[in-house]
Amino acid sequence: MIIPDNGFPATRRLILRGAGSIALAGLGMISLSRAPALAAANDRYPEDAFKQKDGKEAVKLLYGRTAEPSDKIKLDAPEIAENGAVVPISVTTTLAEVTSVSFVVPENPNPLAAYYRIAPGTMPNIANRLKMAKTSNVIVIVEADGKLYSATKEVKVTVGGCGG
Amino acid sequence: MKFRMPRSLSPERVPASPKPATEVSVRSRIHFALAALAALALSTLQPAGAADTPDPAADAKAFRDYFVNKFPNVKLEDFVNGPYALDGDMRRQWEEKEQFPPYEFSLEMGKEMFAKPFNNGKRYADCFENQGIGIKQTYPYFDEREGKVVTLELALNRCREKNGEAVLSYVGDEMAALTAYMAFTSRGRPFAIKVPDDPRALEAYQNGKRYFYTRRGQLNFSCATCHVQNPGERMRAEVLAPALGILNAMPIYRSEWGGMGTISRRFTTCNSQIRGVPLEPQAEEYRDLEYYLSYVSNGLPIAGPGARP
Amino acid sequence: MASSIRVRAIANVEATEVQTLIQHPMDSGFVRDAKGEFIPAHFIQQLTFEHGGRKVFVADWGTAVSKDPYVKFSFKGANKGDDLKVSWIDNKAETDTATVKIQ
Amino acid sequence: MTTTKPRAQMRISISWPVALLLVAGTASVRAAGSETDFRVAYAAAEAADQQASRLRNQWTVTAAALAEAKRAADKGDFDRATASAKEAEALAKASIFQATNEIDAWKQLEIR
Repeated sequence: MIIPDNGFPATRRLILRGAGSIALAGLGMISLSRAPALAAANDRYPEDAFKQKDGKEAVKLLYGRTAEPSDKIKLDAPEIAENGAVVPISVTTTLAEVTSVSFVVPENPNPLAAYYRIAPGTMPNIANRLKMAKTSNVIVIVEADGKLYSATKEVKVTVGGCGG
Repeated sequence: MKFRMPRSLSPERVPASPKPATEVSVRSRIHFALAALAALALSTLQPAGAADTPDPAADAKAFRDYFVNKFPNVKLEDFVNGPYALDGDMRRQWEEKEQFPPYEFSLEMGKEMFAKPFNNGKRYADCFENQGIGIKQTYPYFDEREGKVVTLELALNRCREKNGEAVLSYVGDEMAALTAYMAFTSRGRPFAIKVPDDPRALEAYQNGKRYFYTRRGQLNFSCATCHVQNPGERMRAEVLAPALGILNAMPIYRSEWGGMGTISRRFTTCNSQIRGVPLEPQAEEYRDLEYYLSYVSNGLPIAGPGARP
Repeated sequence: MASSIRVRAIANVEATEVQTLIQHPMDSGFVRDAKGEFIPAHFIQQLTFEHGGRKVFVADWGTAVSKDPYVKFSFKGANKGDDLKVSWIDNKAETDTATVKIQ
Repeated sequence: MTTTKPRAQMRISISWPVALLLVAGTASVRAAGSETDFRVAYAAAEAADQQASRLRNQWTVTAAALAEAKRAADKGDFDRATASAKEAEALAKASIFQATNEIDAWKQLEIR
């Protein structure tokens, strides 16, 4: 099982591995725009964002803006993944008017893992299982009332999830 | 006194593909040296063990007492959950997965396979007591006519052969699915393995025990090195399962395999992990080992199919 | 062939909880096979849940979603006995659909 | 049960000869470069591995070293082929020693 490096230079890896707030600060300036995010406008699969090899670029492509940390998001992920191939990760939030939730694993070859569109009446409580190639932050981004919020947690991975 | 395995000694995961020989060669030298050093550092001379007449009932009691004393906070029936009985963080991940367990598809496949008639119109059910439902806790058993241990996997293939069907691979998905379904119908029933009053049965039991404690492979590990001396310890990311109840949740869906595996698959991969060449699946040694391990877990409930990292 | 989709949708007092497990390899394209060749990427890209003709939840997935993917969410406005339609499409344009009754 | 400490709680024990054999295997072997030397070394290694097989205790690394020896020989690199064959023999002999030693030694680990 060989995971190609996919152009993650060490410096960037160091940056991305930083604490959640630092990593997110790197995502760019907080936008005050309330315009609907790019991808949420329709049901088109955001292929470009999923193909990105850089977490912050993926978020930019997906939303056209960056997120700010919020304590109204509860991200639940293990301290140590029992196996990187199957890492249970879930999120709940008390933020109102949530329209999308996405999961980003910056250390994966393709950092954007999942993007969930939340219709009115659907609750922003999601559980899923993701692959993690190695120890990484997991960032959840919640789009609520036109703004982007995030929460971050580091998950240690000693048996990698063979890619993804 | 705890023996923590040096990282360098932790058994390799079985690679999906054979490594290039040069790499193996270099790595083997390195591991070799480390294994030797560790062995030197840890070596003590001890006199050989005591009485040789096997007493399965006494063994089972001592075996159970050992684990209960080692893990006083773990409920007896919880030992069948392996590492999840010992590690809270892992247990939460497992409980989350059990909400919709990854072995569902295999279990369903097993159920369909089990119900489907052979070409001659007979079914698996015709080969087993109680139509094969709720009987896993009695396998393996000692067949006094044959003088050998018969495991469920072996019995399933014999059933196929008897009905003119090709045998299944012991380490493949189909055998895993079949045994998963059969274990599922036995969930909650305590292991009820018997060692009949027959010197051959006692010998098979003793051979299984010997296999369990015998060190092998370049890493010089026995089954007991990991599962008696170091359960609960981390070896890389994995938390080693206690030997008590270790077969109760078989077959298992391992995330590492990305699928379901039989007892045969687990035994053979354990062997390669310690750099020993595995025996052929269902070799007499493995059958005896399964017999021994199941017997000493008598009374603990069947929990298969299980999920493991 | 049996459906690749397993759904448990249970109507509670405040919302309907939906859990889904799909049989799919979710090959990332980053893993090599026994011959050392990369196994081509093969993964579900979009998974859609519809209730009463309305899309209540759409999952867009990349290659980092685990094999035999699982997702859980909840939504309001459904009753026991209602239909819930679940469908997916992957990067090879293979699809599957299942309609289940909410319990 | 209360009087005797389970043996398995005791330190991992291994006899000195096994440890020494393990160390011996790491010594690099200076090989002469002839095909005859290789054939002799390879035959000895194979014989030892066969004996390990009869004892149901082959090591994966022995097989790997044998394969490596064969590959090097096919390329005409008999220095390397002989060295690998000798490594394979040392590994096979260590596995034989291990199996022989364990005929009694396993009892030390048993929970009683």
